[in-house]
Amino acid sequence: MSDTVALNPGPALAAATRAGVEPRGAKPRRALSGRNIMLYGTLAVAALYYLLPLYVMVVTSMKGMPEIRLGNIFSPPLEVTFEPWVKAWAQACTGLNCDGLSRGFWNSVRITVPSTLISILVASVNGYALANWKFKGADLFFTILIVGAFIPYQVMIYPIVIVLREMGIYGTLTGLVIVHTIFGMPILTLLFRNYFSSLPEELFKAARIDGAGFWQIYFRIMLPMSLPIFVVAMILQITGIWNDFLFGVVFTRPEYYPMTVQLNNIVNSVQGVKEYNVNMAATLLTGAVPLIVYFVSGRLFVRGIAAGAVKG
Amino acid sequence: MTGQAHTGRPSKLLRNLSSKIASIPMMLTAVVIFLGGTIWTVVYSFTNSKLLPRAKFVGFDQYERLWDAPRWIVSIQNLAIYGAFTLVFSLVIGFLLAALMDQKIRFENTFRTIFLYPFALSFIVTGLVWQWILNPEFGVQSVVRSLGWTSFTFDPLYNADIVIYGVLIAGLWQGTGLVMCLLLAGLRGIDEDIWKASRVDGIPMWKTYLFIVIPMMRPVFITTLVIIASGIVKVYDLVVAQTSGGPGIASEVPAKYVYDYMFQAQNLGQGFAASTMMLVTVAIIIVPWAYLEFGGRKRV
Amino acid sequence: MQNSVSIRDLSLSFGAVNVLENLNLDIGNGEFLVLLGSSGCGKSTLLNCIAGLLEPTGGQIFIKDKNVTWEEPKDRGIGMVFQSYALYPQMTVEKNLSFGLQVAKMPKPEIEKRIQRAAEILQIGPLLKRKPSELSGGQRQRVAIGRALVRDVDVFLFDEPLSNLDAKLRSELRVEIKRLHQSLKNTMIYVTHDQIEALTLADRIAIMKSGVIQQLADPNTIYNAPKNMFVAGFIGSPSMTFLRGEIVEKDGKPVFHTNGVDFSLDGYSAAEPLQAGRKVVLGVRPEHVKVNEDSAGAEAHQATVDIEEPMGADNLLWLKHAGHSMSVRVAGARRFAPGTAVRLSFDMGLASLFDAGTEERI
Amino acid sequence: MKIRSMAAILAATVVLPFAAANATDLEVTHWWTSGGEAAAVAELAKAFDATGSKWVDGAIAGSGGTARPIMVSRITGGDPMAATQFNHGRQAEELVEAGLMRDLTDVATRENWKDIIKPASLLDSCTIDGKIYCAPVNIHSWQWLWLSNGAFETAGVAVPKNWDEFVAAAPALEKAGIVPLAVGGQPWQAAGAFDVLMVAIAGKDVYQKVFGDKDEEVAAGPDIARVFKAADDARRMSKGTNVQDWNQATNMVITGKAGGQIMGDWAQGEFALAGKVAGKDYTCLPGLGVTEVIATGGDAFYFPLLEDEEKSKAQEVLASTLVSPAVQVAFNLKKGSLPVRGDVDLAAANDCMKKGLEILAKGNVIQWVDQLLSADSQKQKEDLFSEFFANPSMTPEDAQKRFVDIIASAE
Repeated sequence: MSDTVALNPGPALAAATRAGVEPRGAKPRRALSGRNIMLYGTLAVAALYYLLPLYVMVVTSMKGMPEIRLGNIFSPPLEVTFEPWVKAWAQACTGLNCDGLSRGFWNSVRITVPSTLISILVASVNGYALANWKFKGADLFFTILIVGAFIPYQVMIYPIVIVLREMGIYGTLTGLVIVHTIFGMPILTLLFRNYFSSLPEELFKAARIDGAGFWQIYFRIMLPMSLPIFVVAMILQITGIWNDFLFGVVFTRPEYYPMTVQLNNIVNSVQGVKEYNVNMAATLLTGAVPLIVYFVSGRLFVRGIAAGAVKG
Repeated sequence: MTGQAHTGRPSKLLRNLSSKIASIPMMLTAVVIFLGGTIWTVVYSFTNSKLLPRAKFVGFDQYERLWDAPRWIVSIQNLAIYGAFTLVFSLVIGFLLAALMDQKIRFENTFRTIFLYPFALSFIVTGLVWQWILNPEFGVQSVVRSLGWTSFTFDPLYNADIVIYGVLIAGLWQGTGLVMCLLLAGLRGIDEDIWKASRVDGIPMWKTYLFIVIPMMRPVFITTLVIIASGIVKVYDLVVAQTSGGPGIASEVPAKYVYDYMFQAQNLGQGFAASTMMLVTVAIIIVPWAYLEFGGRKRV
Repeated sequence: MQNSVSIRDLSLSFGAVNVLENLNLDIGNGEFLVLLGSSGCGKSTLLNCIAGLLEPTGGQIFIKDKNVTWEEPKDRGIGMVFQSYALYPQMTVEKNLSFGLQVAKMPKPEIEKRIQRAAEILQIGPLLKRKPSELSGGQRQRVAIGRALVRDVDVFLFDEPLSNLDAKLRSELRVEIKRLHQSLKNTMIYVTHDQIEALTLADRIAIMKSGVIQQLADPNTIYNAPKNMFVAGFIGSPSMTFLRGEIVEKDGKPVFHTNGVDFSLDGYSAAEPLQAGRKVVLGVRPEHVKVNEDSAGAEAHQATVDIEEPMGADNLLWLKHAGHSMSVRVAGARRFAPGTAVRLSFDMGLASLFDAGTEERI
Repeated sequence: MKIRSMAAILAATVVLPFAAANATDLEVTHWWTSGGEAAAVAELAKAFDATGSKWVDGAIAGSGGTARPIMVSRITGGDPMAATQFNHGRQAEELVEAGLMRDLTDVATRENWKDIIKPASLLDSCTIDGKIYCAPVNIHSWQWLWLSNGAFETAGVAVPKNWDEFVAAAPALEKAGIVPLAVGGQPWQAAGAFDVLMVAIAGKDVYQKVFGDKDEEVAAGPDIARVFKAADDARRMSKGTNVQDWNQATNMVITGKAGGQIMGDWAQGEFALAGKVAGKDYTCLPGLGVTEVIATGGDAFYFPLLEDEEKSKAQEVLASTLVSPAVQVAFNLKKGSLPVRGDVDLAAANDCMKKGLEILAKGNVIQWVDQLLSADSQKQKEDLFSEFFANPSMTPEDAQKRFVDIIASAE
C-alpha cells in the first residue's frame, strides 16, 4: 500500500493517491467491542440488501419454470438447470432470429470499445484544456455542458437524428460512437477537469518552460500521471455504453444492434409466457461484462475517484 | 532597449490556439447539441407538431394542455418525491456506509464490491429484479406470509399511494454504491491531522463528521450532487422496467411523459412542451449554481 | 552593462484586481536579482510573466534586447526552477533532464553531453537512472536545477526553490546556488520571501509590495539605507525599531525629539534639510545601539531591560526606553537580568529617518 | 469489418449457385416477437424469399411503443428500412404526407385490391389523397370476453352468456377468491376494455358518433354515462389483478384465478398454447355477448421510399405477396387473426375464430379506434383509463368529464 506513496513526488498527487487506499477514520479499539458488533452488524445488514437481488437473479436463472411458479423466489433451486442460460445465450428468439444474446454480443463489443475510447479521449482533452489551457469563454461552454448532463436523453433524440442526417452518418457505427461521446462528455469532462486541476500546476509550467506544447504536455506529462482517473472514466463508460438500449437501437441499423436489444426482446416478448428464469439468465449474461469490469477494477475505481472527483 | 522591432500583441483569436482547436468537439457539443437542441426543442414546443416537426405555431396551447393533464401533475409530484428522497437517502446512506468503511475495517474490498456492483447493472435490469422481488405473489410478501405472518402486506408496486417508494428502493439499491465510493474517496482525502486534533480536543466523532469533515468535503459533495441530481431528472428506464408508470398513473415521471407523448402519442409538440418545462426547471436551479461553481472561479 | 532582462510598464490584472502596476525593471547581464516580498506582493506573478507563463495585461518584456512579451516560454531563453521541484514523476532523472531537449529535437549526442555536464556540476551522476520518488528533497531540487541547466540558457528563474526544504538543507543549497552563479555567470532572477536568502544571494534586491517595487538596490543599501519604512521594517530580524517624534532645533542643530527625550542627529546625512517641527520617524536597527551597563552619563538615554533573549552568538534585549519598546543586539556573553537599568548610545550614521506622513526616507 | 467482408464472401459463394444473382435484400421491421407471432412472420418471410428476394428480419420487441420511435427515427433519419409494420390507422399519416413513403397505387390497381380486400375500410385507412400507401395483412378485433369455465364452476354459477350476466356472477366469484375480471396494468388494456364496453353497451352508432365524428354532446350524454357505469363495474371486478402484461392476465383466466378478461382475439393463442379447448375449458363472447360486431383493427405494412431501383421493385413484390391468398391463410392461421380478404378459406380455424369470421361475413364491422382517433388522443385515453382503473376514488362522472375533453380536443 505504501509503495504508491513513494511513487509520487508532488505532495498533492501523493496525497491523492494514498487517499484511495488507506482508511483514515478513528481507529477501532478492541476486536469484540460493542462498537465493532454495531459496525460489522450494520455493514452485514447493508450487504444483505445489496446482495439479495443478485442472489435472486442467480437462483431464479437456475430453476425450471414449474419450480418458479410454485416456490418462492428466495429458495434455492431444487434441481439446478442451466437450460435457461443456454436458451438466453443461444436460442431465444427475436422475430425470426433465434440465436439469443450471442447475436448482439459482438455488436456490443464493437460499439463499446470505440465509443469508450473516443469518448474518454475527447473528454480528457476537454478536461485538460479546461484545467490547464483555459481560454476566454471556456467556462461558458463547460457550464452549458454541465447543464446538458441534466437533459433527459429522450428529449434529444429528434435534434440528434436531424444532426446525424445532415452529417450523412445516420445509422452508421460512427454516428453511434459520436452520440455516446456527446452524452458521456458532461460527467467525464467534469471528472477529468477536476483531476487535472488537482495535479501540481508547477509540473505544467515546467513542461511549458521545457518547450512542450499542448499535445506534448498532454501525451507525455499528463497522460502517464492519470491512470486512476482513466480507469474511473473507463468503468463509467463501459457500464453506460454496454447497458445502453435507446441509442443503440435508435441510431443504428439492425446489423449493429447491441446485446441490450436482444435482452429487451427476450424480456419484453409481450405475447408469450414470461420465462423468468430465461429473463434472469439473460439479464446476468448482459450484465456480465460490466460486472466483471467492476469486480476486477473496483479497487482502482475508488482510488481514481479519490484522485479526481475529490478536488474541486 | 533600442532598435528592436516592436512586436505587437498577437491576435486574440490565435492565442491558446491548440487548446481552442482541441476544444472544438466540446464547443460543438455544447453549442450545437445541448444549446441548439434545447432551443430547437423550445421553439417547436410552440407548434402543433405531431409525428414530424413542423413549424405551425400555436402559442401556448401545448403548455395549457400540459398543465391541465393530471398525468403531468402526478409526474411532477412523483419526481419531487423521488428526487427529494433519493437525494437525501443516497447522501445519508452513502455517507454512513462510507464512514463505516472508513473505520479501518476488515474485508473492506469485499464490502465495497458488494455495495458498488449494482451500479454496473442497467436500470432496466434493476427495475426487473426489484419488480420480481416486490411482487406480492412471489416475492417478499409471499415469503413472509409463508413463514406464518399471514396478514403481512408489502406490495408497494401495486399500491398507488406508495408505489414511488418501491421505485425508490430499487433506485437507491442501484445508485448508493457509487455515492458511497465518491464519499469514501472524499473521506480519505481528509488530512489525518484533523482526526488527531479532534481526538485531542475531545470532540465526539459524530460532531467531527458533521461540523468539520463534511464541510471539508465540499468538492466531492458537489461532484456527487451533480451525478445524483442529473440521474434523478433523467429517471425513466427504471420506472418503465419496474412499474411502467403504474398502477394507473401513480408512478409516472416527467421523462416518461416526454417520451410517451413524443413517440407513442406521436405528439411532438406536447412532448417538447413537457421537455421545455423540465429544461426550464433544471435551468432555473442549475444554471446559476453551475456558473458560480464552474464559471467565474480562477484557478489558483 | 548590457541589460539581460528589461521590463517596461508591465501591468497585470485579474478582473478588477491589479496584481502588477506599470512595473519597470532592468536586470544586468550576469546579475543575481532577488525579488523579495511577502506572499501576494506580485513577485511570483512577475516571475511568471518573465517566464511567459502568464500573459501581461499591458507593457513589454525584453530578454537580451528582444521583445519577448508574446513569445512562448521556450523561445525566451530561460530556465526555471520551482518550489515543488515539478519533476515529471513518471520519468527518470535522466528523462527529466532530457525532456525539454528532446522536445526541441536536439541531436542525441548533444543531449547526452549536456546531461553529463549538468550531472557533474550538480553531482547528481549516480541518480540519473532513478525516479523522482526515490530522491530526497535536496536531490530533487538539484535535479530541478539541472533541468534548467541543460537548457543552456541566459536567464535562470527561481520560484522560491528552497521553501520546501528544511533549514539545514536550505542553507546548504543556498551556498550551492551561489557557487553555481559564480561559475556560470548567468543572469538569475530569484523569488523568495526569505530575507536571509535575499541578502546572501543577491547582487541586487527588489523589494515588492502590492505589485510595486519599493526599492531596488544592493543588499547593503537595502539594509542600511532603506528607502522607506516598509523596506526598513521588512528587512532585518528582529525588525528595526521605529520611534515616532519630531524635529526640534537645539543649539542651532536639528534634533530628533520624542517623549521628552532628544536624539542628536550628528552623523546622519539627510537628503533634505531637516526643518524644525517636522513629524518624523527614527528607525534604529538592534545592532546599531550601544548598551552601557553604567547607567550614569551625560546622555539622557536611560533604559531598563524588559526581556532578555539569549541566542548563542548574540543576546537580544527588549528594552523600555522613553515609553517605547526597543530591541537591541549585544554580544552573547553579555547578560542582563530583567529590570537592569542601562544607558544607550546610538550610531546615528547607520540610523534611518523617515517622514511620518509619506514614510519615505529623509 | 474483416468479419463482415468474410461473411459476405462466404454468403456469396454459398448463395450464388442457388439463388438468382440479383436477389434483393429487403429489411422488414416489426414488433412481432413472441413464439406464435414469429411463426406467423416466418410464413411471410418464406413466401417472400420464394419470389427470389430476401427478407431480412428486423424485429424489435416491446410492442409498438418501443418499436415505433425507432422506425420513425430511421425513416426521418434518412436510413429507412424497406418495409415496416404499423397498425391500421393514422400512425404513418404524416410520414406519407412528408413524402417519405412509397405510393402503392399501381400494385393495388393491378391486383384489384379495391375489390378483394374486405372490409373496405381497411384499404381506406391506407388511402391518403386517393393514393394507397400500405398493404393490410390482418384483422385483429378487440371485442371479446374470454371466460374461464373452471372458475365459474368453482364459484358454483353458470358460465355467463353476456356482460350483464357476467356482472351478476361477480359476487359469487369474489366469494370463491376469484378475481372476476382480469385487467393488466398496461394502460392500453384499460383503454381497450372501455372501448369494447362502449360498442357493446352503447352500440355501433354511438361509438361511431363519439370516435368517428368526435361528437362532444354524445360523449357527454347518457349513453356514454351508462358505459362509464359499466366501466365502474369492471373496475370493481378487476381489483386484485396485480399483473402488468396482458398475457399474464390471460394466464389468470387460463388457470382459473380470474373469471374473465376483455381482450382481443390474440388472447386465444395463449389458450391454445396452454392446451385449452374453446367451449370446454373456456368460452369466448364476441361483442361481450351483447352487440356482435368486429372491429377491423390490425396490422399493415408501409414501404418507405427507397432510391435503389432494385429494392423499389422488390417492395412491390413484397406488397403483393403480403395480400396474396396463400400467404393470408398461412399467416393468419399462425397469428390467430382474420384475413383481410373474404375469398380465402380458413377451414383450419378454431371455434372462436370461426365466430369472428361469421360476423365478418355478415358485415357487422366497425372501424377500430386506432383508425378513428389520432395516436395522441389514444394516449390521452390510455392515461385516463389506466388512472380510472387503478384509482377507485375517481368517480365515473369525473372520468366522463375528462373523456369529453379528450373527444373535444381530438382532431
